[in-house]
Amino acid sequence: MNVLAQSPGLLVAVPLAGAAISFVAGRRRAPHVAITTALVVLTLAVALAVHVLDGGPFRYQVGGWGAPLGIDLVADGAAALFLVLTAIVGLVVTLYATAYFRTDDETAYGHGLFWTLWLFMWTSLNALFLTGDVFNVYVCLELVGISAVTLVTIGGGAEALRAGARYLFASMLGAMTYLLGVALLYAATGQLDMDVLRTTLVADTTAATGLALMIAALVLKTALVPAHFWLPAAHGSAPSPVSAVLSSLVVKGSYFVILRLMLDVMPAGYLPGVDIVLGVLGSAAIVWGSVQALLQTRIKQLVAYSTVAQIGYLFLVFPLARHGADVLTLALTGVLVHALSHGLAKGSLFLGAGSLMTRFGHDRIADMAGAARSAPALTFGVALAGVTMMGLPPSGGFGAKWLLVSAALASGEWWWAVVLVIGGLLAAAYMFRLLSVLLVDAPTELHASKGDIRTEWLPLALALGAVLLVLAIPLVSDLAAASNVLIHAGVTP
Amino acid sequence: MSTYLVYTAGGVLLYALGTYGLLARPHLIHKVISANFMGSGVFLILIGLGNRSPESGPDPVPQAMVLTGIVVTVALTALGLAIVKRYYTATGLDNLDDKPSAGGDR
Amino acid sequence: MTAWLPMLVPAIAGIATFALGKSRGRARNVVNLAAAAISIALVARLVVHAYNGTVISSTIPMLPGLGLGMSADLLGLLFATVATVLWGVTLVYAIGYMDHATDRARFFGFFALCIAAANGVALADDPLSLFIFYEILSLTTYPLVVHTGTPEALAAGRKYLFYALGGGAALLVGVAWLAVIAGQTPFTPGGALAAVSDRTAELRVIFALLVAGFGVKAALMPLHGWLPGAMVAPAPVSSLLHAVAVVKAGVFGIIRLVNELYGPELATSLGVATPLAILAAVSIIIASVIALRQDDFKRRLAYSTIAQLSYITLGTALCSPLAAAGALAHLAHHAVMKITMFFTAGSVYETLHVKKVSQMPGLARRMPLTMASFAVAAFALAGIPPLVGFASKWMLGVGSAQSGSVWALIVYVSSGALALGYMVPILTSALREGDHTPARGAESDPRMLWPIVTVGVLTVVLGLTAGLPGSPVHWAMTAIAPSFGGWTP
Amino acid sequence: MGDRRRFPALLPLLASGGVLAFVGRAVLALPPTASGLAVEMRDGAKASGIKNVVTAVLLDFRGYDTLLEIAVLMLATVAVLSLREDPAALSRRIAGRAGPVLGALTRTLAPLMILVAGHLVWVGSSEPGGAFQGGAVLGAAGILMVLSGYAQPAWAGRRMVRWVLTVGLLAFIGVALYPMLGGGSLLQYPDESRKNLILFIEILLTLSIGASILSLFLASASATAGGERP
Repeated sequence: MNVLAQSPGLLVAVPLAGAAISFVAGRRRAPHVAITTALVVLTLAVALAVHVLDGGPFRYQVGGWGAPLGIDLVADGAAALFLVLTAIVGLVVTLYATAYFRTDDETAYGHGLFWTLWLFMWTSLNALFLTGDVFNVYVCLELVGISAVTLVTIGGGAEALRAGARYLFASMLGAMTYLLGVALLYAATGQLDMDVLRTTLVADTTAATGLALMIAALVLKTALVPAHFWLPAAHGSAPSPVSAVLSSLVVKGSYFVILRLMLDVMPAGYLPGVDIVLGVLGSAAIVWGSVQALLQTRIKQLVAYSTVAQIGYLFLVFPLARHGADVLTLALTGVLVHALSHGLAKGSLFLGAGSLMTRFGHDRIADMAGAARSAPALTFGVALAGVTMMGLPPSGGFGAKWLLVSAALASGEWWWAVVLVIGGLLAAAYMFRLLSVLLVDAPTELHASKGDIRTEWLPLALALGAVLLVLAIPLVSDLAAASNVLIHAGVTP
Repeated sequence: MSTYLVYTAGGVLLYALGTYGLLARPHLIHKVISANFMGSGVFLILIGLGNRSPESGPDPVPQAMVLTGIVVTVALTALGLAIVKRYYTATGLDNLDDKPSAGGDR
Repeated sequence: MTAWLPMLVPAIAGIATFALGKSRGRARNVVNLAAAAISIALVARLVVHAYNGTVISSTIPMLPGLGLGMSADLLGLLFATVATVLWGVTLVYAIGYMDHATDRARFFGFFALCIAAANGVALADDPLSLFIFYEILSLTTYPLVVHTGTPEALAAGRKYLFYALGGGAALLVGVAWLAVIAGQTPFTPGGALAAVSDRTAELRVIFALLVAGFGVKAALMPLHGWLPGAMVAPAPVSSLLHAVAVVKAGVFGIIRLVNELYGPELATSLGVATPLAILAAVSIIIASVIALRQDDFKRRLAYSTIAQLSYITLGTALCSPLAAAGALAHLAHHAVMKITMFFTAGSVYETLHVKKVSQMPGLARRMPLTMASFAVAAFALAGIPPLVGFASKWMLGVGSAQSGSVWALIVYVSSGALALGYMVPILTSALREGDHTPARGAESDPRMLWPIVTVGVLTVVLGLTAGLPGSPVHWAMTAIAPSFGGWTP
Repeated sequence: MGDRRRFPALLPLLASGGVLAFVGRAVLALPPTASGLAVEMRDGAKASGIKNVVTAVLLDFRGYDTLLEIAVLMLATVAVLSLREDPAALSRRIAGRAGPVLGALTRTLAPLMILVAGHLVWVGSSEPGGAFQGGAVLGAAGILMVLSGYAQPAWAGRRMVRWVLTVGLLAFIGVALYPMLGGGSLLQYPDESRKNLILFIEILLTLSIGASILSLFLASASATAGGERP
C-alpha cells in the first residue's frame, strides 16, 4: 500500500476509526486511542504534504469512480497546509486534554465522551480540507457543526449550554442555507464536483444565486463580522482545549471552502462585488473584534474576540485577488501563513488561558497579577503568542502581515495596508493589556495544585511554533505555489 | 405550470417560513421546528428540480442528497432537542433572550 | 555564517540564561560573561577582515524574493563593537547592581537578547533585516523597562510600547513599500535605489515613513516622549539600552538610511535631507534647554541623550562627508560618555539612594573615583579637548561649515555651551559639603565601581588616540568614505 | 424587553422575504428540462450491478457521503449521550409494564417490525429500501418495546450497547479500508464482492442505526417521565 498516494483517504478513515474505537474503548483507554490516532494522523498529514511538494496537487477518487460519478478528494498545497496545522494543533490539544480532563467524576465532561467527539471533529476537519465535492462539503460541515456544538456544551454549565444553543442555531441556519445553495447550483449545472464546475461554470442566475447562498452560509460559519454573534460566547465558555480547537481550526474549515469557491471554482468577477464586500467586512472584523477584545474583562472572552478580529485578515485576500497573479500569490501566501500562525498562536493562547484559569481558580484578567513570577512558562507562552498576533517579527504573524501589506501596496489599493497596520496596533493594545497585568509585581497565591508539565509547557510549545513559523515561510510559499488556486490562475511555481 | 414547479414553489415557501421562524421566534423548540421546515423546504426543492426530465426519469443524485440530508437533519434535530431540554432543566428558560439568573460554569 | 555569530552568541546566552532558571546565579554569570568575551573576540575578528577589505556576508531566504541578510561591513561593525564591548562592561556592573534584585534570570536573559538584537541591527544587510532586528529590540527591551513591576514602571513601559510599536508600524509600511517597488535592496555605500530613483513621490513618502520609524528610537522630537519615562528601568538597563543599544539603533538606522539606502546624493536631490536636518537641530536646542531645568539626575541625562542623538542625526542629514563621519564617530563616543554617566547615576542611587541633583552635596568626597569619572565624561560631552567628545564635535562642526550650513555650526556650538550649562551644576553640587560627607571614601560595590572607572578612562584614552588608525574617528571616516564616492579626508 | 424583540423582527422578515424573492427568481430562471447526472448514474449503476440506482448512488458512487453520514448519525448519538443528565438513562425502564392489550400488541408488532426491517435491507439493492429505512423500523420497534415497559435484555450491558452502536460504522470503515490493501482507493469495492460487501455493511448498519434511534430516544427521556423505577 502506497501511504503517500493513499494519504487523503487515510486522513479521513483513520481518525474516523479512532473515533469509533475510542467510543467502545471506555473512558480509561480512550485517551490512548486518541493519542495514537493523533500521531498517525500527523504522520499522514506530513506524508501528504511531502507528496504534494514532490509531485504537485493530486486527486484521489473515492470508490475509484472519479468525478462526476463519484466523489474526489483534492490534495493540493493549501489543503496540505491546513491538514498539517490541524494535525499539529490536534496532537498538542490531545496531549493537553489528557491533563485537563482528568477527573474521576462519572458525569463530568460529558461522561468521558470528549475523546470520541474530538476525534469525530478531527475527521470532519480533515474531510473538509480534502473534499472536492460541494455536497460532500455539506456533510462535512454538519459533522464539524454537531461535534463543535456538543464540545462547547460538554462542560455542562448554563452559560456553556446557552452558548451551545446559540451556536447550534447559527449552525443550522448555515447548514440549510448552504444546502439550498447546493440545490440551486446543481439544478443549474448538473454538477457537484468543484473541478468540473470550475471548467464548466457559465454566467447563470440560478448558479450565481446558489453560489451566493453557499458563500453566505460559509461566512456565517466562519463568523465573519457581522455574522460573528455566536462566536465569542461559544469559544469563551467551552472547556479550554475545545476553545483552542474551535478558534484555531474550526473557523478555518469553512473559510477554506470559501477560499476555494471564490478563487478557484468561480471565474473572476462571477459574483460581482462580493470580493470587495468580503474585504470590507474583513476590515470591519479586524477593527470591531480588536476593540471588543480591548474591552473584555475575562481572559477567554478577550481571546475569543481576538479570533473575531483575526478572522478578518483572512478575507483581505479576496479584494486583492483581482490584481493579477503576482499580487494574488503574495496575498494567498499571506493568508495561508496567517491561518497557520493564527492557528498555532490562538491554540496556545486558549490552552494558556485554560491553565491560568485552573491555577487562579477564576477568569478575571484584573486578578491575574503576578503570574509572571509564579507561572513563567505560561506567561512567556502568552507573550510569544501575543507577538505573532501583533504581527511583529520574528514570528509567523509578521510574515503574514508583511506579505499582505506587500500585496496591498503592490495592488495600489494601499488602504488595505492601513487596515492591517491598525489591526496590528490594536492587537498589541489588547495583548499588552493582558500581559502588563501578568507582569505586575504582586504577591500571589496561586491555586495549590502546581501546574502539570503538560498544562504549563504545551501552550509555550505552540507559541514557539507560531514564532518559528517565520523560518518556514519558504516552505509555505512552495506549498502555496502548489495550490490549485495559484496553478489555475496561471502562476507557474 | 409544470409539476416540478409546484413542488419547488412549495419548498421555497416552506424554506422562507422556516427562515422567519428560526430568526424571529424566541422559543427554542420553535426554532428547532423552524429549522426542520427549512430542511424540508430544501428537500422539496431538490426533489422538485431533480424531476425536470420526464424521458430519462427522475435524477437519482438529488434523491440520494435528500436521503443523506434527512439523516443529517434528524441528527441535528436530536442534538437540538437534547440541548434545549438540558438548558431548560439547568435554567428554567425556554429562550435565549433572557439571561440565566445565577451561575455560569466557572 | 560568521556574520551571524555576533547576533547568535548573545541570543544563545539569553536563552541559556532562561533555561538555567532563577537559582543558578553563578552559572548564569559565567555564561553571560563568557558570551560577552566570545562576542568581543568574534567582532574583533570581523573588524580585522573588514579593515582588510573583505566584507563577510550571508543571506538566508525568508520571505518570497527577500532574504534575511547579515553583512559585517565597517559601518555596522562600529555599532556592533560599541554594543558588544559595552555589554561586557555593563554585565560586570549589572551583576553588582542586581545583587539583591528579584527575577534576575529574566533580567539577564532579556538583556542578552537585547544585545543580540542590537548586533542584528548593526550587521543587517538590507532594510527588511534591519527592521526585523529593530522590532525584536523593541520587544526584548519592554520586559526590562517594566522589570520592577511597579505601576510607574508599567506606565513607562506602556508609553514605550506605544511609541515603539507606532514607529514600527511606520517602518513596516515603509520597508514593505520599498520592497514592492525595488525588491531586495542590500545597503550599498552611496545608495541602493538608483534603479528606481525616478519614483520621487513614492520615495519621499517612504523616506518619511522610515524616518518616523527610526526617529522613535533616535528620540527625534517630537517622537522622544518615551525616553525620559523609560529611565525608571534599573540603571544597567538605562545605561546600556538607553544610552547605547536602543537609541543608537535608531540613529544607526538613520545613518544607514541616508548614506547607504538613499545615498547622500539622492537624499539631497529629493529634498528630504534638509527637513530632517532642521528637525534634528530643533531637537538639539529644545532638549538641551529642557535638560537645564531637570533636577532628577537620570531625567537630566535623558534629555542630554536626546540632544546628543540629534547631533548624530543632524550630522548625517547634512550629507557632507566630514559631518557624516563625525556623526558616526559621535555614535561611538557618545556611547562611552553617556554610559559613564548612567553608571554613576545608578551607583549613587544604589549606594546612597540619591536621585536628584539637589541631593548631591558631599558626593565628591564620599565617592571620589565615581564622581571623577563622571566629571571627565561630563567635560567630554561638552566638547572640551582633548577628551573624546571633542574630536567628533570638531568633525561635525567643520563638516557643517564645509557643506555651507553655517546655521548647523551655530547649533553645534551653542549646544556645546548648553551642555556645559547642564553638566557643570551637577559637579558643583557634588563638590559642595553636604549630607553625604561623613562616611568618606566609602565607594560603591567594586563590581560597580571598576566598570565606571574603566569607561571613564576610556573617554580620556579614546580622546587622546583619536588621530590614530583604528580609533573611532579613523574608523568612521573609512566607513563613510565610500558613500561619498571615495572621499579622502 | 418588548421593544427589543419587536425591532429585530424586521430582520427575519427581510431575510425570508429575500429568500422568497431571490430563490424564486433563481428557480424561475431554470430551463424546464434538465437531466443532471441521471444518465451517467444509470449507466454507472448498470456497470456496478446494483439494480436500484438510488442505492447505487448512496452506497457506491457516493458511498463516501454515506460513510460520513453514518458518522453524523453516530456522532449525534454520542452527542446526545454526552448531554444526558442521568448516566443510567440507557438502561432504565421508563414506563411501567403495559396493560394486557398494549402488551399483546407489542408482542405481535415487535417481531413483525424486526422482520420488516430485515426485509427492507434485503430488497434495498433492487427496490427502494436499505439500511436507513430498516434501521428506522428497527429503532421504532425498540422504542415501542421500551414504551410498553420491556426493559433491555440482560446482555445489553453498557459496553455492549456501545458496541452495537458502533459496529455499523466500524464495519463500514473496515470495508472502506479493505480495498486499499490491494492498491485500490478508499471504498473501491472489488467488482466480484461488491454486492456481498454492500449487503454486509447494510445489515450491520441497520443494527447500529436502530440502536442509535433507540439511544437518542432513551438519552433524552427524563428520569421523572413516570412509571416505577426498577
